[in-house]
Amino acid sequence: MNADVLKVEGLKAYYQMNYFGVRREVRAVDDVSLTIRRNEIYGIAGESSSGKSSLIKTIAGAITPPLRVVDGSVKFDFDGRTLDVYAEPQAMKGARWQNLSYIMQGSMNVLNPVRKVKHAFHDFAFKHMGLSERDFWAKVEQHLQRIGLDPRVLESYPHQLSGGMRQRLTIALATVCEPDFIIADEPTTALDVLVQQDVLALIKDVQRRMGASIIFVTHDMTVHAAIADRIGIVYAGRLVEEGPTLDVFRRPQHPYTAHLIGSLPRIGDSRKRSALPGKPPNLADPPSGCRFHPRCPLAIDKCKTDNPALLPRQTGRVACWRAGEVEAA
Amino acid sequence: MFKILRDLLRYNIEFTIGFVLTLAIFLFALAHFWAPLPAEAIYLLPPDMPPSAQYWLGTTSRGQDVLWQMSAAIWNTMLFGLTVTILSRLLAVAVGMLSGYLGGKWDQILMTINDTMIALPNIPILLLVYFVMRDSMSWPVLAATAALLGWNYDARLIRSVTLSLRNREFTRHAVFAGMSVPQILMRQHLPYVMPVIFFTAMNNLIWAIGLEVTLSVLGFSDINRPTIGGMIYWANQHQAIIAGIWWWIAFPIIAIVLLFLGLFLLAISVNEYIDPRSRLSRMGA
Amino acid sequence: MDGFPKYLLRRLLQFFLVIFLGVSGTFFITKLSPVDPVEQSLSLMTNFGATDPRAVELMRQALAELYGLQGSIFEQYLAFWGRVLRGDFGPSLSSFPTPVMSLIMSALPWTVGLLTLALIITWTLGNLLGALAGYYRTNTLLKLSGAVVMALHPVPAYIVGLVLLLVFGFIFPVLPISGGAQMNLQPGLSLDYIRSLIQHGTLPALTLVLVGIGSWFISMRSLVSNIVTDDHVVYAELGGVSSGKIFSQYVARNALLPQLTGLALSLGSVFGGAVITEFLYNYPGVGRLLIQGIYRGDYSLVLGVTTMSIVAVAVAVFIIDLIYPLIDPRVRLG
Amino acid sequence: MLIKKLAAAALAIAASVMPAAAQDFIAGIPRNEALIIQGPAAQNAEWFNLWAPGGGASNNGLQQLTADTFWFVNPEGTGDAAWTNALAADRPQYNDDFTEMTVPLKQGIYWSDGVEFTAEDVVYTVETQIANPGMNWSAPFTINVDSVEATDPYTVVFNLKEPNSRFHTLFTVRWNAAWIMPKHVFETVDDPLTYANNPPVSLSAYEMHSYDSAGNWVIWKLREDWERTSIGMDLESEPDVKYVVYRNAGNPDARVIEQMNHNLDVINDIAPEGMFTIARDAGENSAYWFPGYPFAHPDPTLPSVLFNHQNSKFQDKDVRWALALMIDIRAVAMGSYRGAANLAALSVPPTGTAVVDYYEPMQEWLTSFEIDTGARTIAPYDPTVAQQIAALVKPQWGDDIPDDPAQLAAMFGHGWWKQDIEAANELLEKAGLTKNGNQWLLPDGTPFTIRLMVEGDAIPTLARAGTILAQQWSMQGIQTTVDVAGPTNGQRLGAGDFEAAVYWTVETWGGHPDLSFFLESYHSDFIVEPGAVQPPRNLQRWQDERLDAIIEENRTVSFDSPEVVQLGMDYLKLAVEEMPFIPLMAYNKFAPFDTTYWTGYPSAENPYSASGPFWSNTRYMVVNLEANPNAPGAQAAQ
Repeated sequence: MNADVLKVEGLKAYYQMNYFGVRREVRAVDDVSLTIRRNEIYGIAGESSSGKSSLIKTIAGAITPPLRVVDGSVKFDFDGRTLDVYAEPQAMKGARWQNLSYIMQGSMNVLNPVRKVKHAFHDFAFKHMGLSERDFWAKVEQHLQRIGLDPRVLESYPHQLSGGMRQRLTIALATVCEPDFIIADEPTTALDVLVQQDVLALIKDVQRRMGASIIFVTHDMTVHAAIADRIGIVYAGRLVEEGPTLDVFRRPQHPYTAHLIGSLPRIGDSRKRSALPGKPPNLADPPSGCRFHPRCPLAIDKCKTDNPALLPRQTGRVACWRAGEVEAA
Repeated sequence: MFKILRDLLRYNIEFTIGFVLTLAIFLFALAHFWAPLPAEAIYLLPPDMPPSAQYWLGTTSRGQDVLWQMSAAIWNTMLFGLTVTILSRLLAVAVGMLSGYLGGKWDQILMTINDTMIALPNIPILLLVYFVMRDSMSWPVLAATAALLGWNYDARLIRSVTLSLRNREFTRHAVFAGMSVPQILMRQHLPYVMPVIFFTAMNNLIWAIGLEVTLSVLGFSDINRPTIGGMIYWANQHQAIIAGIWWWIAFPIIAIVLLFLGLFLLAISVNEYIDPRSRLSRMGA
Repeated sequence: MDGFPKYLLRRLLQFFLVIFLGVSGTFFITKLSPVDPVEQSLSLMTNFGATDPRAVELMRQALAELYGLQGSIFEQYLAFWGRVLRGDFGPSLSSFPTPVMSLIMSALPWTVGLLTLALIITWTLGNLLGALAGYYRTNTLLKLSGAVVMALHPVPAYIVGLVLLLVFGFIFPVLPISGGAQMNLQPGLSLDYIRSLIQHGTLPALTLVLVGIGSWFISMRSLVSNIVTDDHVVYAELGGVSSGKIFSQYVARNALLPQLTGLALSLGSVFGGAVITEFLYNYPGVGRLLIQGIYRGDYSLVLGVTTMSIVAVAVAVFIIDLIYPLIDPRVRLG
Repeated sequence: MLIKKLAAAALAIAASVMPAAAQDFIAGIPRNEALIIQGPAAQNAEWFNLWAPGGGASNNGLQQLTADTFWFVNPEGTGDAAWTNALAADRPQYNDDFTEMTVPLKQGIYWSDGVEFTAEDVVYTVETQIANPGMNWSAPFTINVDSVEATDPYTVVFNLKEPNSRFHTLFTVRWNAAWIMPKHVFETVDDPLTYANNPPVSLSAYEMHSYDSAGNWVIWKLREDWERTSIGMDLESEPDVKYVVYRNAGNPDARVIEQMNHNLDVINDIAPEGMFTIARDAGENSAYWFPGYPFAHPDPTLPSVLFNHQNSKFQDKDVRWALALMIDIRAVAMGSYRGAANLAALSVPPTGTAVVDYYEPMQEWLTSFEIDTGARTIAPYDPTVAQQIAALVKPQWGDDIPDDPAQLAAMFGHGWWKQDIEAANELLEKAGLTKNGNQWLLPDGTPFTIRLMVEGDAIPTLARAGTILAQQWSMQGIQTTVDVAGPTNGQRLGAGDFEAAVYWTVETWGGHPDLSFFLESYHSDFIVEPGAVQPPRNLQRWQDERLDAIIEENRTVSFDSPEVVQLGMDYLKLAVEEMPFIPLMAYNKFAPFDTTYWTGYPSAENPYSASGPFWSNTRYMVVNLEANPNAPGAQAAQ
């Protein structure tokens, strides 16, 4: 049995627009390769508009024009069955929810506002369970209870529930079929801190119990620290560093990672955090060489012309000409 | 502005077609100033002549050249439509922007009045006003009445745009800078509302012209003034369709449909330009 | 508890305001009329007979008394409100002494029938086509039908009706072009009568449908193309929900809600189209009654029909407003 | 898939609707037994009370087919033949000072419910209407009748309050007249003013069969006892027309379409172009008043340019004459009626008996008539106008246009005033006007402008005439605009709220030379202040002592006296001299008949009845029509 559930190879996804005669191309996902193992929680981190959300959408097969896959592949392996997201859309469709489920960014609006919650469960899950109606609902109720939700929420409309309950519901919905793989796009962003904790614990708990793999995205490094087994750092559409969470936090290899981690507040540390100058680059017209070089405190001339490859280093991988010289500030 | 026009012409086929159609019809209407005979004159030409080299679109049973008659008719009809549109735009902008900017109680009051006007069936009311005014019902009066009935959908739309502008940073700056409400509305907000005004103007123009045609065809307007509806009215008086004088009625209808099509294409393409995710298109008033 | 009662209260207030403003407005507009009902009926009566001038004078006095035109404007206004509330618009001046209300009531079923049928077809078909066109953006057939309905949409009802009348009544005389049903057919639930109703209603209804369908198509298409990018739709697609189900339950259903509000708001202008169409096809509804009233200078009839159409439209809008919460749980359950 | 299903459903609906053409046109009634006539759109279809003001839809067959009274005058007829004794057994009999009128009644006439018609019905009719002001003939009865009595079941005597030699005209039908009420029905009714009289009891040959509550049609059927009516007892055989359908056939275009589809036998009125279309496309299946051009049937009414004599602009007869001389009548005839107009130079419609009584005898006087323009004397009459119009229409109508001047006069009228701009200008100068550039100025220096009022939709030919007149005057320097008054036309004419108008204030019996029908109301006693409402007819408010003298004398002579014609001529000469209004032509109506099912319609050659189906005289046409033996389904029925 193959231990890798997801294999992303050389993935390129661009926004291609023809806006009143001007062709514009935004390289949102630029040559990303990564693999995710069984039972693993993989976190993708990065600033807003770094392309991390595009990346996870591309992996999920949830992109709509003008965002298009230009090159590369996304392949899942479910029980020895390999599914290419973009080569076999029909087979993919059948695998959704059964093997692969998705927790969306802004989960507040992912439920149809004009239908009762129970319809979502029926639409999404029923056909995969192979159960009678009665058994199906018994299973759903059981599942809800386990997640800490009163089964009566099934008879509610989304707008009658609190934000936390809705998020729990989407998690319940994403896990009811016990999928092999869960993709979560900013699953806690819209929630207040206390609820956030709660939801994180829930995700982790569910994952452990079902033995599923999770890939998730958030800009919130504390979330990564809390649940991710491994994290990948995305900058300007590219994966710049990847490694076991603990290692990355302790010893970031990329100056950008170092900056992300360095900006985290720490208890008992009253030093002023230095802000990184500049903004993430415009992906329609990215800088040459290493895309981070205009903001990088360690940049050298080579960084301006040559693009560093993502190469294995210690427990993970990193793309930096000066990897190893970085110390978490 | 000119650049936008050029871009639209170059890259948006719908806009180009609409623009060319509308411009062509406008130029055709403009031509009536050089007409060989006054538009009101009757029986100066042989009646009922089919289209020919001499009379391109034939002559009417009243001895008029359909071509020149149409030219004047489109001019008058467009003049009416534009008057309605401009007057109703003024109302819609005033009410919509005030309502959106002031908010609160004023917004509620203005929008309640607005929604009340929307719910009134406007053809019966126009007919009633005509019934009362009779021959003091000149076209400017009719235009004013139509304008009074034709602003409310668009006021709602403009209100929602203003509402969103109200909480923007630059509005607050302007307030702190001590600008008065009219100043803020005119200088700061109006430029944002302009595209919406332009878009609704096209639809309103279509509506107003349709109204003119409908009322004139029924004879509820000044029959001495050549208009598209008036041409159809006179053609009906002479039973032109039955008598086989098809050119008297077919050409005005074709012209008006082309004009509608042109304006409509302009409206949707401009709408697309200003707001691709538009919910505006239904708001035709 | 907060949302629904507030919603209801607001709608109710709106309903009464529409009626109040509409009725008052029409009353005062009509009172400015230069048409003198007594002279009007007098000229009708004396038009074709040899009438002694002295006799005309006597008749004038009798009529003024009969038509109930005495009192100040304000007294007449109060009396008028009393009448509206009782559903009594007084006798028709051109059909004296038949009450205006009974003229309206005998015409109303025709208009309501024609309009309801046309509106249902227009709304359903327009929204269905628009939703399909918004969802399946590349389908050629849908694009084509979209182009046709959108091109028809700005053309005035009179012109569409006239063309249909010529084509199906004159060039290919296959459909009746005048009246509401076949002559000498007793109204009832007989097959013949219903078929006759359909035959006579086809062209007027078709006119209204062709004119009305475009705006629903356009708005529905743009609503749908927005909704398909909404989270819950994208999510359902990611959830592997079948595209038929997504279309009907996640896209169309949600887009229909604003369209329902639009339906309520459009009733006023739809009624306007019906006036013209009924007149053109000699259809015995309220619209024809209104135009006849104008041609005959019958101001109590014109006032009655206008008032009734305002009230009827307001009631229909109110009914839709009441139905709306049943369909949109966000309003119903606050 | 969905789209295909929708298309299939649409096709299925279309298929179920298509066989419209194959069905009976009228459910349950054989087409070849029914005469289909253009009727009005009734608003209050349930109303059949002819005696109370009830909506003006009595011309849906009610007055034509169920009502009866003493006498009928055929508006197209001449001499004795134009007069018919209906319920009355004889002509009206007055005493010497015209204070008493005796009417002997025919016997053996029954109401359709089997009750006999007697003198009691007549007495009841008069007394009930006097007792109920607001009923249609209440006012004239109240003014004239002191008492009415039935001296025996078949004789009625009216005692009048003051002498009136024309009292019988109240009971003499041209369009309509005071109809006799069924006493046995109305005496059971509380309020005859609000009683709907539904279904109506008939006194004539037809009775109601069914009606549309939406007001689009009424069907009448031949009474089984049709012989027991005043019209039936004179017939030699049972009328062929078993059913009469009055249907509202829609606008003029729809009427033409329906007649060409054989769904409308009799049209009341369409535009000349519609008539030409029927003649061109359905010529072998249709009949008209004239067998060819100009087709039209002239009503005994006289469309004219009316001047408001209370407006200072029109008080000088020279101005009125100048306006008349500016008119090119040929253009007016062509524009309004496509030439198919029956022109009138005299102030009496050139129809029926007026042609032989007035127009023909007065040709010589007209030709020699002269006016003084201030600069010279001219003879404005042009007796050759008919030939000129014939020449204008000949290219289009060819052989339809005869060469015989007498025939041409019957078609286009006898003559009119020659357009003479020079004389008109001289007259205006004589009246104190001055010309500044191409604009005439009134004596007070203001521009001479005219607002010319026309009705519009209901009378389109006159609206068309109005626009041409306006153009002709405008071209000569008198700016004229046309006002469309619509339904307020009658009222504005009555109130004097107009400057000039195209309408008629002269209507005659048509079939009788007596002019009292309109002339009585021209007496200066009835002229009111500006703004007040003028009683009908003298809407131009023309006032002249010589006119009053003629009217007063006419009151003292009997209806059938030869003096009537002499007084009529005096009036006509006065009207030419004064030009109080400019008579244009008869009100021509284009009323084509479909001959597919019925033949024997009235025509200029055989004018046995009025051809306009709204006129009560139509009843004589209905009973005289013959079924066309070649009609579809006719053989099968025999």
